[in-house]
Order: sequence, then C-alpha cells, then structure tokens
Amino acid sequence: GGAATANNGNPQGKRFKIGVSIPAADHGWTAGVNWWAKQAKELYPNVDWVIDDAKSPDEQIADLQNMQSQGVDALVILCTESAPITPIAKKLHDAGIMIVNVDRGFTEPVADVFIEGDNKSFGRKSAEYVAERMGGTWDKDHTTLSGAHGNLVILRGISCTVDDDRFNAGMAVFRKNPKINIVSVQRGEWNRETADKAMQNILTANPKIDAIWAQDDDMALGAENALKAAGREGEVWMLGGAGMKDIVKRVMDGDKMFPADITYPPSMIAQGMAQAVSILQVGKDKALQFVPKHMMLDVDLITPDNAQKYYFPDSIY
Amino acid sequence: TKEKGDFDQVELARMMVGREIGDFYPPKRAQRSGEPLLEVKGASVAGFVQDAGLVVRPGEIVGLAGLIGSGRSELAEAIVGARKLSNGTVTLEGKKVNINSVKDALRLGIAYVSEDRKGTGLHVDLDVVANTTLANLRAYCHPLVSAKLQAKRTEEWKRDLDIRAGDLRADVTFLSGGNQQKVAVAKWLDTKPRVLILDEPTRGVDVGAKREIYNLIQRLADEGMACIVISSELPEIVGVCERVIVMREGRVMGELTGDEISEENIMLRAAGVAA
Amino acid sequence: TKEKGDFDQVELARMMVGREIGDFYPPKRAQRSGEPLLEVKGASVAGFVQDAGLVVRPGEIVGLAGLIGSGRSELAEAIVGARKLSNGTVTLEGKKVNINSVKDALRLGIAYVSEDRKGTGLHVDLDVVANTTLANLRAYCHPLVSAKLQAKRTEEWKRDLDIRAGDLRADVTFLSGGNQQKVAVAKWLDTKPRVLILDEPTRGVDVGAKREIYNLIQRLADEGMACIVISSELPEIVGVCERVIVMREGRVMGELTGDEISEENIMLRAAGVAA
Amino acid sequence: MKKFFQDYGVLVALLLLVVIDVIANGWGVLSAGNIILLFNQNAYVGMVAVGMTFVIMTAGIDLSVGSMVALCGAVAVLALNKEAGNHASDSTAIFIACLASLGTGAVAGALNGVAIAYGKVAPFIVTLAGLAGFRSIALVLGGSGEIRSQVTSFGDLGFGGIKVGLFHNASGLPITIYWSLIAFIGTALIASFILNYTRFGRYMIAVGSNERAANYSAINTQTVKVAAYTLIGVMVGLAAFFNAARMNSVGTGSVGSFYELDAIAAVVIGGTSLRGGKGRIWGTVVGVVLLTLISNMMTTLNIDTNWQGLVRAAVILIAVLLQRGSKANE
Amino acid sequence: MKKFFQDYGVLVALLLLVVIDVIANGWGVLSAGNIILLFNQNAYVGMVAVGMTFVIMTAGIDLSVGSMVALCGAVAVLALNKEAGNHASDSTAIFIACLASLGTGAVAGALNGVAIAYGKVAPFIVTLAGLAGFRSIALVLGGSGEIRSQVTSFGDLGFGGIKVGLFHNASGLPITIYWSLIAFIGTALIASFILNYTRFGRYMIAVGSNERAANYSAINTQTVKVAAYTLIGVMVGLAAFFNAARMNSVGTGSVGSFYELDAIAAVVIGGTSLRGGKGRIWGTVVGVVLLTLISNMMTTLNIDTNWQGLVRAAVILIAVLLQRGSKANE
Ligand SMILES: Nc1ncnc2c1ncn2[C@@H]1O[C@H](COP(=O)(O)OP(=O)(O)OP(=O)(O)O)[C@@H](O)[C@H]1O
Ligand SMILES: Nc1ncnc2c1ncn2[C@@H]1O[C@H](COP(=O)(O)OP(=O)(O)OP(=O)(O)O)[C@@H](O)[C@H]1O
Ligand SMILES: [Mg+2]
Ligand SMILES: [Mg+2]
Repeated sequence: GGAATANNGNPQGKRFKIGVSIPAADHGWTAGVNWWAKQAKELYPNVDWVIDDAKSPDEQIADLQNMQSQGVDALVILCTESAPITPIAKKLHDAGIMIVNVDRGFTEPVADVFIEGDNKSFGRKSAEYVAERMGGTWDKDHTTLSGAHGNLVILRGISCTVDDDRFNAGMAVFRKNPKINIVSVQRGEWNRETADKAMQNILTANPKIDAIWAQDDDMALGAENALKAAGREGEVWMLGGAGMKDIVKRVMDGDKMFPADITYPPSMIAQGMAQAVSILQVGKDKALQFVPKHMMLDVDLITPDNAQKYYFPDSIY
Repeated sequence: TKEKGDFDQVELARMMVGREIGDFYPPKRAQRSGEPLLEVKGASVAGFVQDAGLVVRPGEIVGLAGLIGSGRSELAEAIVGARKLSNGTVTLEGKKVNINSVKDALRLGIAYVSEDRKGTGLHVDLDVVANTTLANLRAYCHPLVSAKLQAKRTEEWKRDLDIRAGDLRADVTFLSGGNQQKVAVAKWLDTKPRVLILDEPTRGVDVGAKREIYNLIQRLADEGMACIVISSELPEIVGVCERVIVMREGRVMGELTGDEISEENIMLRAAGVAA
Repeated sequence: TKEKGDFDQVELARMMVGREIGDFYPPKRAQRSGEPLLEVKGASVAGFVQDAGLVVRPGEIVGLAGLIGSGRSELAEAIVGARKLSNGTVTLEGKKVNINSVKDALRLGIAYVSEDRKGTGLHVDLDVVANTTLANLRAYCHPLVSAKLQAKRTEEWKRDLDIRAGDLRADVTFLSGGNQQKVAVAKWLDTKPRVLILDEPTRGVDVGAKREIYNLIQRLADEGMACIVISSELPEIVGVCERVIVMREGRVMGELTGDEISEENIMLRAAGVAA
Repeated sequence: MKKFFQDYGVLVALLLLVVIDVIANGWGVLSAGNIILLFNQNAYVGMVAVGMTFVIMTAGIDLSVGSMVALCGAVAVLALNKEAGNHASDSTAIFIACLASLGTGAVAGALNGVAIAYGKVAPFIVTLAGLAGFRSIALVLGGSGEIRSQVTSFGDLGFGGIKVGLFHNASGLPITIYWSLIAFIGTALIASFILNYTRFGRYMIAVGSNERAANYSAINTQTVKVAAYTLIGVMVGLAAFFNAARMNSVGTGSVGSFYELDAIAAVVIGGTSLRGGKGRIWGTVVGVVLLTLISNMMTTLNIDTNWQGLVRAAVILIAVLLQRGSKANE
Repeated sequence: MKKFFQDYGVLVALLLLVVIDVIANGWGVLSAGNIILLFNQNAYVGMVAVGMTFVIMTAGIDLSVGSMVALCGAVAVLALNKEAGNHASDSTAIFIACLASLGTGAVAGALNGVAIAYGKVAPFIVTLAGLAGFRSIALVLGGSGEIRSQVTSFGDLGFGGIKVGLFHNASGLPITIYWSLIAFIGTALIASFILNYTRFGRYMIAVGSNERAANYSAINTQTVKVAAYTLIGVMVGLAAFFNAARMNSVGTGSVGSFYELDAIAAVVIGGTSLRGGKGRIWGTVVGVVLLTLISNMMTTLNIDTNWQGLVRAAVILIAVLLQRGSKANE
C-alpha cells in the first residue's frame, strides 16, 4: 500500500495520491479556498490529487472514507465543522494516512501538521482595533487597552475552533472595556444571507449602534445590506475580516463604513497541500522529524495606509 | 312549500304503488324520422367497446340499455372525448368530426352527464354556482368572470329545473342526490348542447326527483334536443325512450322501436339470447 | 364454464322478463318467533336518525326500507360503531352493550357490509385475499400472519360464495360489481357474525349475481344468522324479507310482516302517508 | 363563532401578536417605519408564497422554489455581467437580467408542470427532483461559489424604492418602500385578480377540487397545471431578481434555502388547504407577515433566536387547528 | 417486460450504475471493501429511510426526521456527558445515551403521530412544524452550537464494528462492518418482518390504501398511525445515536439537515408510492444504496460534485417513470 511506501521515503519517485477535503464554497472565503486548491493542484502535476468539497460534516466524512478507499497517501483537511470530523481524522491517521489540517482545527491533536491562521491574534487584533476606534487608549507600556465606550454588535461564524479562538480573544479585550455595551452577539455563519437576516433583526431591536465587529468580510457585506435596508448605513462602521478584495479596495478608498480590515488568506490551503507533497517526497517519518507540527500564520491589520499592499484585483477573493 | 312537497309525495307513492306507469312516466312520444344529428359508426374502445354504432335525430330520446359492464358508459365517454376511441367515426349533421377532448365535444354541442356524480360529474366541494357555470365558463367572461352573471344564470336554472338548494353558495355535497343530478344536468344544459347524453340519470335519485327528471328529458327532446339515455333500470328505458339500443359485452345487440320496446325484448338481447 | 354462464343468463333473462318473482327470489320464508338477538331502542344519530328502534331474531331476515336519505345507513353505521349514537340503547341477547367502534361490534358478532364498496366497504387497491381476511386478521395470527392460511380460507370463501376471480392475488378493483360485493360479504362472514347488516347489497350488481346474493342471504338466515337488509329496491325488500321496517326522515314509520309486506304498503309509509 | 375562527382565525392570531408586541415594545412597533420594514423583509418569500398558493390550490406542491431562486438569480447575474461586459448601459443590463430571471423561472416552472401534468408524476416527487436539480445547475453556473454582479447600480436597485417623505425611521431618515415590496404587493394583487376574475383562476380551483371532474367538464387540466407551475416559476424569478439585486450577487449554494418551507408554511397558516380546491391570497399575505413578525418580535424581545423554530411550529399548528373544518382547510 | 421494469426497474438501474462504475473504475469497485464502505456510509440515512417507508405506506410523510436526528443526538450526548460526569462507566453512559436517543425519537415521533391521528392535521403540515420545532429544541439544548461528547470511547463506537479479517481495504487493513451498518441491516430486516408477518404491517397497508375502509374493517386507524410515526421516531433515534458516536459530538444546527429529502428520495426510488397502501423495504434499501453509489461514483470519477444534484434529480424521475403504473407506485 501507499502508506507503507510513504513511510520509507520515495526512492523510486512513486506517484503520490493526496486527498484534499474542503468545505463547499458557501461564502467568499471558502470560495477562495476552493480556488486556491485548484491553483495548487496545477502546481504539482506529478501528484494524483483527489479534491472534493463537502456541504456538511456528513458529506465530508463520506468524502474522507472514499479517499481512503482510493488509497491516498496523505490528506489535507479543512473541516466543515471541527468536532464531527475529528473522530474520522483520528481513524484515518491511525490507518497510516498522513494528515495535514488546515485552518479549522481538530478538537484532538490528530493531525501530523496543523496550519492555521493565528485566530487568537486575529481576534485580539480585531478587538483592539475596534476598541481603539471606540475611544479606548493604551496604557503606557502598550499592554492594556481601556476606556472604550459605545454600542457594539458582534457577529460570529460557524461553530468551530476558529470561531471560538477569535471570539474568546476578542472578548478578552472587550472585558477590559466595560463601557463597551455589547448589544447583541449573533451567528452569521460566515455567510452574507445569514448575517443579513441576523442584522435586520438586531437593527429593529437596537435603535443605537456604533460599531459592528463582523469578523468576516462576507458577514460584513450582509450586515451592510441590512443597514442599507433599514436606512441606517450612515450611523455605523464595521470591521470585517479575511481580506476580500472588494473590502480591501473600500478600505483603500477611505470608505467610512470600512475603516479597516484584517487578513486571513484562503491561500493557506495551498500551503497545506504544498506541505503534504514535500513531506511525502522526503518520506513521512524523516520529514516529520523537522517539519513543525503547528504552523501559525500571523494576520495583519489592513488600514488605508497599507491597503495597497493587500489588494490583488485578479484574485478571486 | 312543505305542504306541496308532502302532497307530491303522497301522489307519487300512490302512483308507484299502483304501478300506473303511464302516469309516472311522461306520455309516450311518437317515433321521429328525419336526418340523423349524431351518427357513430364502428366505434371501439380498447377493452370495453367493439364496433358499436348508433344514430340520434333531433328531438329523439334514444335509450342505451344493457347489463352493468356492457360498455355503454365507455361508448358515451368515447363519443365526448373523455376516452380514446381506438376505432370508428363520429358524424355530426353528416360531417365527420374529430373529438379528442371533452372540450371538442362541447364546441360541437355534445354533452355528457356522467353516471358518477361524485367522481366525475360534479365538484362536490364547490358551490352550486361554480358547478352550474363551470362547463360554459367562457360565456361568463367578457373578458373577466362575472360573478353576478353566474349567480343570475344559476338562479334561472334553479327555477327552471326546480333545484331545491337553499343557498346557491353552499357546496353541492349538501344537496340530495336528485338535486345534485339536476345541477349536473344544468351544467351541461348551460352549454346549449344539441346532443345530450345522460348516464344513469336517476341513480341515487329519489322517486319524486326521478319523475321530474323524466319530464325534463321529454321537454328537452320536445324542444329539439337529441337525447341519449343510458340506464340499467328497464322500466325507465321502456317508459322514457322511443328507440332503444341494447348492448352486450361491448357490442350492439339490436335496436328496438315502438311496440318492440319492452323489458322482455331488452332483457333477451342484453343477455345475448335474441338479437 | 362459459357455457354454464351463458345458460344461466338466458334463464335469468327469461325470469326477469316473465316477472316470475317467485322464481327469481328464493321461496318466501315463514316468520320467526323467539327471543330477539339484537334490539335497538330510541336510537338517534345527530342530524340523521331520531328515536329509531328495531329488533332482529336469529334466523330472521328483516328489511329496512325507505327513501334515499331516510337515515337507514346512518342507523346501521351507528349500530356497528362506525358513527356516534347520540342517544339510545343496543341490547344483544337481552344484555345492554356499548359499541363505540367497529371493533366492539365485531367482537360482539355484529357485522355491517357497507353500501359504498369503493369508499368504505373494500380496499379496491388490495387483493382479494387481503380484503377477505382483513376484518378477522387476528384469526390468521399465531402470532405471525400466515399467508398460507389466508390464501386457504380465501379459496374456501371463493368456492363457497362462488366468487369469480381468476387470481386471488389480483386487486379487487378488477372484479365485477357482484364479485366485489361477494368479497365484501366474505370479509364479514369470515368474522363469524351473529348479526349481519347488508346495506344495498345489490347496488351495481348484475342480475345474475343479484340472485346469488339473495340465495346466500336466505342460506345464512337458515343457518341461524340474524340478517338486516337495507335496500332502496322495493321488489328486493318484498322478495327477500319476512319482516320490513320502514323509515322516513330518520324515524321508523312502521313495521310490516307477512302479507302486509307489499310495495304499496312500504311506499305509503316511506312517503309518510300511512303508518 | 367557530365559523368566524375558521375563516378569520389567522387575522385574529396576527392581531394578538401585534397586541403582545405593542405591550412589550410600546407603540413604536406600529410606526409606519417598523411596519414597512416588516413588509420589506418578507417581500422575497412573499412573492414565492403567493405563487405557492396557486400550485397548492391545484392540489399540488412546489418544493423546488428555493433552488429555483438560486438558479434564476445565477442566470440573472450572469446575464447582467455579460450585458455590462458588452458595454450595454446599466439600465439595459438590469432590464435584461430581470427578463433572464423571470424567463428562467418560467422555464423551470414549466418543466415541473410538464412532468406533473403530462408525465403524471406526483408534484411532490417532481419538485423534490427540482429541488436537487435546479440547485445543482445553479452551483455549476456559479462554480459552486457566489456570482458577483459587476454592475453597482444593480445593487442600488435592491435598496431603491419610493421614498415616503411623511414617515421617518429611528434615525430620522425617510422610509423607503422598496421596489421588491412593491413587486410583492403587485404580485399579490395580480394573483387575487387572477383567482377571482379570470377563467384560469376558476379552473385552478376546479382542478384542485377534483381533477377528473374538471376533465369531464371540458377543462384542459394539463394546461391549467402547467400554467400554475409556470406562474410560480415567474414569481420565483421575480423574487430571485430582487434578492440578487439586494445582495448584488448570488450565493448559489445558499440563496433561497428553505424558501419552500417558509412559503408553504405561510400558505398553510393563511388558510389554504393542502388538499387543493380552495385558496386565498390575502390569507397567504397575512401568513407571510405573521411569520416575519414572529422572528422580528423574538429579536426585539431579546429571546434566544433558537426558540424561533418552536414558536413557528406552534403557530403553524394552532393556525391549522383553528381553521380545521373550514371550507378553506382540511 | 414493462411489468418487469415496473417491479424491478430500480434493481436494473442499480446494476447499470454498477456496470458503469466497473467500466470507469475497474473491478476494484466490486471489492468487498468498497461495497462495505458504500453500505457503511449510508447506514444513517438508511435507517431513517426504512422508517420513512412505513409512514409513506400509511399515506403519510415525515419531514421532521432531519431535525429529529439533531434533537435525539443532542439529548443522547447530553445524557452521555451527564452520566460520565456522574462517574458512570463509559459503557453504562453509552448505553444510557442510546436509550435516551431512542426514547427521544419515540416521543417526538409519537407527538407527530398524535397530532396527525387525533388532531387530524395533514402529515405534511404536522411534520413541517416538527421540522421547525425539533431543530429549535436541539439548538436551545446545544446553545446553538455543537455539543461535544466527553467520552472518548463513544467516538470509538462510531467507527467500531465487526472486523472482517478476510477482506482488506486499499491500505491493507481489515475491513470493518460498522455497528451502524449492522443496525441498518437489522432495522431493514425487522421492518421487512413487521411488514410481512405482523398484523400491524397489514394494518399500515390497509390504512394507507383506504383509511375510511380500514376504519370500517374494525381497524383502529389512529393507533396504527401513531405507531407508524413512533416507529420512524425510534429509527431516527437509532440513526442519531450512531451519527453522534461517529462524530463524537452533535452539531445541533447542521446535523441531519436534508435527511428527510434523502430518505424520501430513497423510498420513492425504491418503488413505494406516496399515495400509500403499498411499500417495499428492499426497494428502499436499494434506493439508499443507489443514492450513495451516485455520490461515491461522482467522487471517484472526479466529476464536479456540483453536478450531483442534477444526476440525483434525473435518477429520481427516471426511477419513478419506470415504475409508474406498477402496483407499488403511482
Ligand atoms: N369487468 C369489470 N372490470 C372492472 N370494473 C367493472 C367490471 N364490470 C363492471 N365494473 C364496474 O361497474 C361499473 C359499470 O361498468 P361500465 O361502466 O364498464 O359499464 P356500463 O355498461 O357503462 O354500465 P353502467 O351503465 O352501469 O355505467 C364500472 O364503474 C366498473 O367499476
Ligand atoms: N340531505 C342530504 N344531505 C347529504 N347527503 C344526502 C342527503 N340526502 C341524500 N344524500 C346522499 O344520499 C346518500 C344516501 O343517504 P343516507 O345514507 O343518508 O340515507 P339512507 O337511508 O341510508 O339511504 P341509502 O339506503 O341509499 O343508503 C348519501 O350517501 C348522501 O350522499
Ligand atoms: Mg358505466
Ligand atoms: Mg345510506
């Protein structure tokens, strides 16, 4: 079998088979992931890629099993949801398949390599930006931010480690700013429609909103729709996330609604795929001795000043 | 009009009792001659009818007799396009016509009042007005449906056919069998047909209403309508029709006119003993 | 047995023609005396029946006559628990019984063969075996349903009632009206009832099968079953029953026995002229 | 009394909810701004529900509407971008996108109708297949992701409408009655008109009440059914067009999800029977408003939105139980 | 010939797909490993589909099964964690979780059944309400997110089963027949047994074929209906239990979504008529396998999964058209 060969390196230059299981492109960021996965596939013509997207954990489990039955040597997995995919990943790992986990982490350490954006940093940096803009000030050694005030709405994503990390890190910042009145926390599931609906209802209940931490650019666009629908787009600004090119453009153009954004590149799937290839080529056992088990990609705040650097008009996302 | 109703019933009961058929059924009419209005030749319906033919003249009441399952309904349904005629020709006023749907038949002036009131004859969940004006709905549109005109015309039919319905906006399911039958007949008379086929017109109908229906059929014929009456009740066929076609197992076994029309002669043909 | 069938029909046709009622209907039976098996008193069904009562003795054939809509079916349905009895008592062998469902009636040995074969009497989409054994299905379970036993018993009923069905595994919808009726009767006879209520047992049934059904009713009565026959056909009531109860607008208008039983007498009561 | 509830129970329920809303949130909820917002929110499902009333009246059902919204939207935005790419003016491009959406809806609906009327397959099954199939085509068109419009003014259309200078919202801005809301109201009015004043309306009722009898009454039942499904398709196309404008894009994987359930719920709450043969457009409109009001109230009362489904379930059941036995319901 | 297709068309379709699969992917697809995998994957929807066959046979429908999967799973995992928290042994906790799941399913199903049988509300409406209501309760239980099991061996159960030493998968490991698959097969066998050998089975058919006539034949139709809905509830509970184990958690917002559509599709493809009165369990099982095979093949053939819905729609329509006019279908 393939797994055995992989364990002993790749002296004969055997063709590897690598499965890539990612969520369906139900919003912009995942669409970016799908796009980048296809890009990466073209970069490695000597590898047999099996790329499949899934709409639900059910489907992803089935996809992973199908990949196993096709004899893949490695799997690159971006979970639809974290917990449900963990047991199957564990099982596949136990069966000798090398696993690279990207972005949404397993709830147990079953991956050989885990590549994620630094979501705690994402959450902290986002919250700090929000708090600063809401009147918060740093203490003298720039460790604590306090004194911010106003009405804030928070939108959350799909329930998984990514969302938990971002939210918890953000809340840690907000807790130090008791005058920030968090008027509502709703799940926008990282997509435009759900965020739109959630925001519409938040708006009816809350006559005064100063800012929205939308966490994701798709959710931000959904929230903007709801604001427009209520004729209240003038009163609020918001911070999305992930660096969708349209939003970056608006930051660059000095749009009042989008004073900033924060990166979280969907290209990390390509990085995961590249990792998987290089590990297999070296030989799994050897490679895993030096390849870091956990790679964290830091995230950057995009402001009108530096937006040009993050604007890629030809990218899909 | 409770008293009147009561009186009618007494009279009717006596009639039935005395078997004064001459009184119960309308007076026998003379046989008509003249050009046929509707002529069916060599009609077949897969599995039901084989090579059947019939002729009706304006003003004539033709009976279609036979045992249950002898294919009379199927023949009638095929004539009006509710069933596929696998073979045969239909001629109207000497011209061959193609009837592929009930709508075609309606346009040509051939109407069929079905034997199965609840299943195919009426919309029992709809009101009297809706039922009465359904087949001829086009006539109530210029171009929008005029509910007023519908109500007016239905009121007229109610009076004309003596339909006993308290509320014309009540569902027909609440009417008695006889009155339901009258609504079904009204629906088709409203299309001003030249040929009217009545299938078991008195099934599930009370004695009183039965007699009214016999009178109605005769009146329509007198006004020049060509009527075909399908019935499994021999006295009815004998009492109402001036010409009788007898079917058996999908085939026409014979035709009786004038004095030949008797329960005996019909029965012998329906059973396949005589032809 | 095509020849036999043909011969039967000829004979039947002649009978009908000659109105040899004495031959068509089974010989008149003597009136029974003895303790009542089933007794209904002061029965009311909201909107349909008011204060109606009747009595049947073992071996008796009681007719329930009346115009359509006179509430006979509703009374029968209330007796077997298919309808709510709003008032009144049912006594079986002198003991008052409570019947709240058809199941209760079945347990007590009262069976009702409905007038509406397609709607309530049979499962026309199921096969003959399933229909015949449905009401008494419990008897085919020890504890699992024995298809073999079902088939065997159905075969017996087929022979016994002369049900003409080629394939007992074919849906009953493919049977003729008369044979469908026989299946419905078999279903209830299979529950070994002591009281059998037949509602319009010959509606939509051919002459030949009609006669068989009359013979069957008499045979059952002779074996001691108490039979109630609801019918709108007066000759049938007169020909088959030795006692007749006449209803009108939900009330019992009178009871006729022996020579009193005539179409005339029934009609007068059904119309409310005599009592 | 019972009859009153059977006929107007849904109105009573709506009134009751409004009273609760006023008690809980003050008179403000009855402000023109809030009411128009409420209607604005439900315009999309509303249009679909009006069409659904028709097919349910013919004793049918359409489970495919949600996927059809995605398909129509995808075609509309693709057409829009193509026209814009061909240097058509914005308004021309938008007009063509609208036609494309309506046309796609009409074709998809007609396909359903033909399979039901001529293929003689149960509506539930045909439109279940449509639910899978139309979404699939939309996903293929969208490369499984979203299709973004390249015409900014298309997005503006989603928020354009008639500004009502008289009324102002909480922020003091004049209220806008969106084009989508106007389309919804127009759709409902036209539907009522069709139902009450045209032969087609009567024919749909006759087909739903008893198809065989309709056939025997010289009605071309197949044409009537195809027309009913085509009509809901057009209404879905309209809803999809405005929905796409509002998002200025179409998320082919998610847009329209569960529209079928919302629409059917609204129709049923409104007192139209799934058995067919009876239906009322105003009931459906009230049903749509009722459902929107519930979700609106749950937010304003700060009730966990997770409870929303349970409240919705209760409302559906109560509405149907109240109306049980009425002419309009089973 | 026509009759043959009507009765066994679904088998022919399955065979055809298998032949295509073999041509495209080689004989390997017929390996025991692959076949068992196929079955392993569809066990969850399979159990639900078997229960669905029952309710559809009674001329009913159950749209609430997907939400019920979430509800049962949520209750199961909560019970599991509570027991584990009370220092019960893992196996005790798992056993109690299983009972909790089955019990919740039974209660939820019985509620549906009572509303349908005694409330006399159409099954479509009642279970539409259930679809909204059960999901809502699950969400409330899960705080809108997922509930994670704190018992590792529960997760192991999800991929545990009987190891078949004879067969090996591509990686050379012995094939496992999961417990869930065994439960599915058991469910199907028991269901066939109930259908063919018990009074209850015959009564369901009688009720579905003609409810009034069943009533007149001394059948307590209300009990039969409540039992049928309770039964599907139990099967949903079983599916939910194994599904929760496999994911060692329950995503209350997403788990079970669209199970109702998959299950109904499988039943319909399998030749059971939505009109009721006829049904076959083996057909449903074949339907489930067919649907899984399609998605399996689309992956192995590297076809864009977006096309899957369209293929599925085509299969549903073709299956129903082939079987049209058969005793089992309408
Ligand atoms: N062989 C049979 N197969 C199926 N149904 C039959 C058969 N014989 C009689 N019937 C039933 O009897 C009814 C009447 O039969 P059919 O319509 O074929 O004959 P008909 O000559 O038109 O009789 P009628 O005048 O009573 O309508 C039908 O509704 C049908 O259900
Ligand atoms: N006033 C009425 N309201 C509703 N239906 C009626 C009425 N009168 C007669 N019918 C119809 O006639 C049929 C017979 O009526 P019903 O059952 O009440 O009386 P019955 O005495 O039992 O007559 P039968 O012996 O024909 O069954 C019913 O099926 C019903 O549809
Ligand atoms: Mg007939
Ligand atoms: Mg009756």
